[in-house]
Amino acid sequence: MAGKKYDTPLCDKLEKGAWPSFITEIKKAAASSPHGYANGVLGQLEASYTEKIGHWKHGGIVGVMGYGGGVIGRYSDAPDRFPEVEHFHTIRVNQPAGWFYTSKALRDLADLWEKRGSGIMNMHGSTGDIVFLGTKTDELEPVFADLVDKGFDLGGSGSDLRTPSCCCGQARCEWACYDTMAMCHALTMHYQDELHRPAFPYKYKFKFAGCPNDCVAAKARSDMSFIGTWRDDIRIDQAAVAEYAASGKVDIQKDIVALCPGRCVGWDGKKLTIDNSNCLRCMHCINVMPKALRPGTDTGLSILIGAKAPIVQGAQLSSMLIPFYKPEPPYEDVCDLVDEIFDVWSENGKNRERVGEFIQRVGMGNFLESIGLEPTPEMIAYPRDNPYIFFDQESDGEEE
Amino acid sequence: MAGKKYDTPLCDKLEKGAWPSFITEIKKAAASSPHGYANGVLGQLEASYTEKIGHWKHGGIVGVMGYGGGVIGRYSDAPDRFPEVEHFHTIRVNQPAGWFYTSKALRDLADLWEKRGSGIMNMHGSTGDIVFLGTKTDELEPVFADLVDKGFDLGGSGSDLRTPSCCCGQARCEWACYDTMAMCHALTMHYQDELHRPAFPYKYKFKFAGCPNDCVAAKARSDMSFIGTWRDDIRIDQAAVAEYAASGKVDIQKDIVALCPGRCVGWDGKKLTIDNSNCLRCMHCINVMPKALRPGTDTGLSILIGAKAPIVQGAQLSSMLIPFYKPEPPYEDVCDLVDEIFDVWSENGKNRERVGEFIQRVGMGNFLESIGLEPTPEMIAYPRDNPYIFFDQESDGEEE
Amino acid sequence: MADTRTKTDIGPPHYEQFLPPVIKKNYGKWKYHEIPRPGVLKHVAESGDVLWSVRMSTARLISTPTVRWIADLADKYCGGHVRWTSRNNVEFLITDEKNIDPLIKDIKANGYLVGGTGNSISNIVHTQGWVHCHSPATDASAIVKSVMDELSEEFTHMRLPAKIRIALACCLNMCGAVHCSDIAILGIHRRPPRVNHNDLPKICEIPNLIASCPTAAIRPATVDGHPSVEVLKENCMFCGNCYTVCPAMTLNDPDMDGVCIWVGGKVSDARTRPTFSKLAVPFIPNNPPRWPEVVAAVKNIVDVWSKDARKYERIGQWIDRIGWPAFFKKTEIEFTKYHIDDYRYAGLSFNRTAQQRF
Amino acid sequence: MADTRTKTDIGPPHYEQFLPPVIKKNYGKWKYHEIPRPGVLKHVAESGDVLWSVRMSTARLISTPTVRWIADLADKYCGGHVRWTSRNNVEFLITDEKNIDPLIKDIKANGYLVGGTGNSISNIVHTQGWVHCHSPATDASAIVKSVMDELSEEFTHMRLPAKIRIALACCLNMCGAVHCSDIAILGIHRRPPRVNHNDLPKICEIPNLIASCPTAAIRPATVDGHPSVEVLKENCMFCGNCYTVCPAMTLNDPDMDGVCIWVGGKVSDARTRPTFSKLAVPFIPNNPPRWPEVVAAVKNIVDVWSKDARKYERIGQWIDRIGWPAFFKKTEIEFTKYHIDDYRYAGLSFNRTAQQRF
Ligand code: SRM
Ligand code: SRM
Ligand code: SRM
Ligand code: SRM
Ligand code: SF4
Ligand code: SF4
Ligand code: SF4
Ligand code: SF4
Ligand code: SF4
Ligand code: SF4
Ligand code: SF4
Ligand code: SF4
Repeated sequence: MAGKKYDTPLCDKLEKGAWPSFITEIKKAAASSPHGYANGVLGQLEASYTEKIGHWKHGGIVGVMGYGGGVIGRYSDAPDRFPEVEHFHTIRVNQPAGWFYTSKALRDLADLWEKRGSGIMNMHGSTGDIVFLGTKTDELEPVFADLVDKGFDLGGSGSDLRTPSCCCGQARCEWACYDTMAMCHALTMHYQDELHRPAFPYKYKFKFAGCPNDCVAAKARSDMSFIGTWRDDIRIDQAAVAEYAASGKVDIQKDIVALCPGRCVGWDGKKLTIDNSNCLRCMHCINVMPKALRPGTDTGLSILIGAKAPIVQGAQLSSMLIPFYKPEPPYEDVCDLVDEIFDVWSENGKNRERVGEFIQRVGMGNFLESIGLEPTPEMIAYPRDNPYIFFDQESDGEEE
Repeated sequence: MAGKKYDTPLCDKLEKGAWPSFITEIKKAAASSPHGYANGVLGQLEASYTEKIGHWKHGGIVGVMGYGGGVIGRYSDAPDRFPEVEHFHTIRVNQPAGWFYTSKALRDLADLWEKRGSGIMNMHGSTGDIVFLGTKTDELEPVFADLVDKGFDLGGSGSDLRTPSCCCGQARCEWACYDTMAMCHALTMHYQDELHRPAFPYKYKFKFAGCPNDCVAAKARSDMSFIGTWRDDIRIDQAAVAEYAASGKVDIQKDIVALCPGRCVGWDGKKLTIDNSNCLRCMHCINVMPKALRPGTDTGLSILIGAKAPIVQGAQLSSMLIPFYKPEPPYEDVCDLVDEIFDVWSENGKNRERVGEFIQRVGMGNFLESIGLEPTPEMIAYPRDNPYIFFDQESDGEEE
Repeated sequence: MADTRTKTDIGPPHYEQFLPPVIKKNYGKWKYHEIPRPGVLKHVAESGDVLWSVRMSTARLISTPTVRWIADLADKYCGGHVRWTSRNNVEFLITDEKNIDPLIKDIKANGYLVGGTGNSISNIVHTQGWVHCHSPATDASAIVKSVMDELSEEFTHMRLPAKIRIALACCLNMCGAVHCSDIAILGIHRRPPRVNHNDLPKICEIPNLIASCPTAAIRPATVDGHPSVEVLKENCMFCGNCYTVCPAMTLNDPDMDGVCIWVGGKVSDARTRPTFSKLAVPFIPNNPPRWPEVVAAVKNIVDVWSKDARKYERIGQWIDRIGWPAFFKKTEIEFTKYHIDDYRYAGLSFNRTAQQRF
Repeated sequence: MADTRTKTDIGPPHYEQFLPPVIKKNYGKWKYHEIPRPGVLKHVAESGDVLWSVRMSTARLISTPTVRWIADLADKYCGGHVRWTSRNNVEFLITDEKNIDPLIKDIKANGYLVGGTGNSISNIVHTQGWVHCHSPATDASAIVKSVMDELSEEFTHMRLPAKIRIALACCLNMCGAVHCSDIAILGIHRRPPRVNHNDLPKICEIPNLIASCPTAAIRPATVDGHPSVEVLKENCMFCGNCYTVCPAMTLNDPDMDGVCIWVGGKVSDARTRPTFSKLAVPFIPNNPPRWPEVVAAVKNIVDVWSKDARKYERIGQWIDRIGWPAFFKKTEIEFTKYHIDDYRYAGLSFNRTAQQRF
């Protein structure tokens, strides 16, 4: 354990209670670390709790050679009081798809980060990266070298493609309608340059969920959301349905029929029927009776576009772009579509304008034209309710 | 019959068919009129059908002494071709509440309009007025004199209070939760000055419907919509319910239980139950079984605000302002509220800004403050979903 | 300041003097109603009194002779009492049931229809068009006549799943409830205003004019020495607001003007909340005097809906259930980029879910 | 242009090397799952093979010693295989059922919890706060710790009507899915940026800065000779976008900063479409280190919901059923003008219907 130890009565209050304590973690890091970062951060946190304000300065541009992203520069605004964290840069390390690890890989990461940084990390960042919290500028290249050595690379930051992430999909879930991990990994590899060298108007995120349950919150957090779905009929095992009904655990009428948004489930006390033409692929009935119901076998994915947080024009959820696509490695047609979008958006997007805001500004109709997609009713919740139609002015009376 | 007769082959095509023909009406007027207006209008209409374009010029300001509204000036853009309609002004006559007439009143109106105008009228205009279509400027004062003589007055036009209208309410409908005709007439009389002398930023409309069925489309078309409702329980006549069920005309499960938006109707094949605390006062169940169900007896009205057509910012439906009010002639407290709104809006509204657009521009919270109403959750469909809160800046940390 | 003539601001006549005795007696005391047959309402009062209302179609545009004829019928069958409805139908108010049949006979003999009650198609709320207004992109009365000729059977019967309320407005000002109708027919311009540079300086205030444009498509310009304006065509959405404030900006154009069709709106709160109409057919050229393409388009929507909808499902609720993709498929209406909103609230109309039917 | 070192852009390690044999064998061939007890998932493959996943809470912020300890447990019970979830829990992947109990014993002995499955409250997705970021209006980890201490019983049980997904973000940038969570805790500033006129000219581009403000509250100004900017306080909505592009505009303030609480959002398409969170509590001052008022406010919402909601009704759907007035009544949260939207789409949040409960 190294570096001056600060008196932290307020922090210490956060070690009590049933939930794992991040303060305890920081102290563990301090105890095992050859450096003083962890103690410094504790001291500064104590100051923040006392003064009700953060003590980090606006990050400057730091990074590793040849990369434009992956590092978030961070400096204390009170280096005199907390010299250990004068520098406290974050390194984003691209996680393996699905967040699976071996004990060896974990030890590699722990060893190198203990050696070269604070020993504090996030498993994981909200985007999905392994986040190394806190080191100094001149450690950045060495950390990078060690990482590459262990087979890891940096994730995204700034106006680039951000680190893609996915649900565990077919690795552990019976509902995965496509191989989320394979597709996430393939696109991550295909777009390494876009991921490491920011050249977009703003950030761009991919997220892959194997079914509409969306266990990576793709629809809320990714500029491009790949959501598994199926076209054919839900598979029903009537015997298993009967078991659920008998078990008393499920009240099929109340819990399923009444809650089905497609109003397409029937139950006569013996047989469960589904009008699949009205099924909305919402997953609910399957979620309630996993042993009895399964998605169909003609599976694939929908591509939705534009989700983002509120900055600047307001938050958005992703909206339907491609209702159904059968993914085939190496996913060339998806990459072609993505490239089209990157081109149009990079060319015409304003600084700090996410693709979702770009589409709203230029109009979805124009956006579709520019990327060469036909408009379809699946893309909208409802047609326009205002009469302000920007008719093409070349057009003559012969439109209909 | 007077004035030159035009050859109207296209118009004549509109005399065929099962539906009453407006062309036939115009010809009837032409035949019985001492003037040439009707023939002129037929001739000009024929020209419009031939040339696919209207032939009326933008109206100028014409009217009767002391009034700023009630007349829409109209001139032909082809007076040389259609001299009979060089002038073709419209006079809006305030209809009696509920559009009830005696044969005598109808004959009075017909006689005076045949004498002084085209003999063509609308029963009624979209706002509700009796509309006299077409006379010349120097007939305006005489028409007005004759009207007053017969006990009629002009309606609204321009930036004034428009002619209020109402459903037939308690005169003929068992569901009227308040006396729409009495309140419509009382407010029309109370606001004669606002109705006849435009002094607002833009038009303002009152409409009165006796229940949420809204048979005057108030929620879509009136800046202030008075919609009848009730607070207590729906009255049920179980015997009559049984009759409907027996008759086979109504499938209570399908037609009512399944369609109730409050999901609060129960039916066990014998007894109909309603959880009135979840009833949304939507009227549906009552509409389906008028003999069995009736609104409660603790009746009154809701006041909604802001409906309008699309010009300029887009159409709006009225939104809840006063969830429940027990109307008592002479409706002083309603008039106080209306006066508050007129003041704030006239003071701060932009030219051609309806009150609904005004509220959206200044923010409902600020609008409520300015008219002295407390905000309540009934006024919104859902609370804000964006974090852009304009906190009062006087405020200190002690808000909650 | 009211003017000085002794009699002004007298307001409308008091309705009471026009009410038949049965209504005066049972005012506010009606118990229930039935619709024994199309166009005939039977209202029963708590007192047991009965009022029969016979509903007759009109063209709304009506001549003084016809008004007198209605007065005559009122005298003959209704003790001189009659009313109009909020959709421009006439209601004859009868207390003696025996008068119903002869009245209906007289009505039909004169070429008018009885109906519009219950789950039917009632009269079309409409506007002035080429009969009286200055800004129409189409006519009103002629289209209404042509459409109702085609749909008259649905006025005289009550065989539809639910009510259909049709409205027509001849320009984007939408006089009426076009924005909230089951089916709406709307006149629409498609050419930016032509500027009359001679009149403009004389009759319009240029700053007001510029301010009137919601898309800022109008900017000041000097045309051969005179102050005037120019229009940025690509910013123009043909709303006509500039014309309303300045007559020197005309949008009317024989070839570019026409009609669009909207569906799924409503006003009542029954079952579902009031809803706006949504765009179904972006454009149909004007084809006077009978607009056959418009008539066919409306008929098609009515037919598809009436076959497919469940009882009490108005057009909007029917579409809610089957989804917009199915609506366009079943009606065979082409979906275009014009259907996708690109105005103020556009983003909210995007389909932000993975839920879909296959 | 990639740089010249031989090894760059290698990307993440391929996931396959990290998968346990049972997953490699049954990849894409899972048949169904059960949740035999809180925190334990049983996935059964078509082959009949079974995979047990034991879910363990973490603070997300984790130290190298703890990472090693997890690696040790993985070696001891899981053949060295482990994963993290999208909500920062650890999942130990077990093939031998006998290992479950001893593993759970070890986990508890070390002060960690097992749970977060099914209808429970799982880990809180959160952000950096005072631990690492420059723009927080509040801390992240300390609030998460305090709230989860209070709710830990709901992590270790599955007795709620439905899932509750809680997220926290420490400023309006909303790193995470705060905008679509059942309950969201959001750090918020309430004072317009203070302008540091000395640094500003040196470190910021004034045109970019002015352009960054969505409400045009920033305009150029000259302060004792130097070019700088001034803020129109009344136009400022405290979004912080100016600060992101220019460090000389600080919003942080010990007295004015705090948190607001949001409810009713979701991401899944199960039953209802994805939905945004809506404002429940506009402001609670920062009260470190344990924010008791925030903990109480969250607990209150969880309690009222869990008593009142029907099975499978997430918070948003529960409110859909009972209505917002009932939500505010039952939770006793005060309704203020701040709850009424006044941003871009404000008008659409007004209650445009006469439908209401009494
Ligand atoms: C580290 C992380 C939070 C965490 O603790 O997990 C993070 C941290 C920051 N985010 Fe974020 N964001 C992180 C995930 C997100 C997410 C969630 C996601 O990616 O799934 C979002 C919402 C989704 C989205 O992209 O919209 C998110 C939306 C933002 C925004 C608003 C973007 C917008 O369009 O609204 C900003 C502001 C900006 O970009 O300038 C932002 C900006 C930032 C900055 C860089 C601060 C800034 O203003 O420049 C933060 C650096 C903090 C630090 O010192 O490390 N961060 N940020 C997450 C990245 C870790 C990782 O790589 O795994
Ligand atoms: C006569 C009438 C149509 C009809 O045939 O029935 C009518 C006719 C005109 N309306 Fe209207 N409006 C008529 C009811 C309506 C309604 C319906 C209602 O009042 O219930 C509306 C929609 C509801 C509303 O008020 O929003 C309506 C919304 C407009 C608008 C758009 C207002 C808006 O805020 O969006 C305009 C444009 C304007 O005000 O400049 C307008 C403007 C006009 C003008 C004055 C044309 C103009 O630009 O100045 C039209 C004069 C036509 C003429 O030559 O007579 N008229 N107008 C209706 C009045 C008759 C009566 O008094 O009974
Ligand atoms: C006479 C009239 C009121 C008036 O004072 O003039 C009227 C009268 C009645 N309406 Fe209406 N409504 C009248 C216009 C309306 C309007 C306004 C409009 O059409 O512009 C609406 C709103 C339409 C909308 O939602 O877009 C309207 C929505 C209703 C409803 C709700 C229907 C629904 O399911 O949404 C009912 C209930 C029903 O019909 O079961 C109703 C029911 C009734 C009842 C049964 C009320 C009663 O017990 O007397 C009356 C006979 C209805 C019938 O025709 O079968 N009335 N009714 C209007 C006749 C117009 C016409 O000539 O066709
Ligand atoms: C492990 C994980 C995916 C991963 O790759 O990491 C996962 C795994 C499963 N999810 Fe999930 N979900 C996971 C995050 C999510 C998320 C994302 C989030 O929370 O940010 C969502 C969207 C939440 C939302 O809608 O806001 C999510 C929405 C669901 C749903 C839909 C629930 C609903 O009714 O709305 C189901 C279905 C269910 O639980 O019945 C589901 C079901 C499942 C199943 C049962 C799928 C399966 O058959 O294996 C898995 C076990 C669920 C359980 O915990 O009971 N999973 N799941 C994530 C665990 C997070 C955690 O540690 O708690
Ligand atoms: S998103 Fe679907 S496929 Fe992926 S883990 Fe969740 S439930 Fe399984
Ligand atoms: S998946 Fe959803 S929509 Fe389809 S049947 Fe099941 S519950 Fe209904
Ligand atoms: S609005 Fe209600 S009260 Fe008035 S006529 Fe229609 S149904 Fe009757
Ligand atoms: S009025 Fe409407 S909400 Fe109330 S019980 Fe009847 S159907 Fe249900
Ligand atoms: S809709 Fe337009 S054209 Fe028709 S009457 Fe109204 S203002 Fe005139
Ligand atoms: S029509 Fe509308 S958009 Fe076009 S110039 Fe005139 S006001 Fe502007
Ligand atoms: S939410 Fe704001 S303060 Fe928190 S990490 Fe993200 S950017 Fe930083
Ligand atoms: S905080 Fe937002 S609103 Fe306020 S000045 Fe900065 S950018 Fe503008």
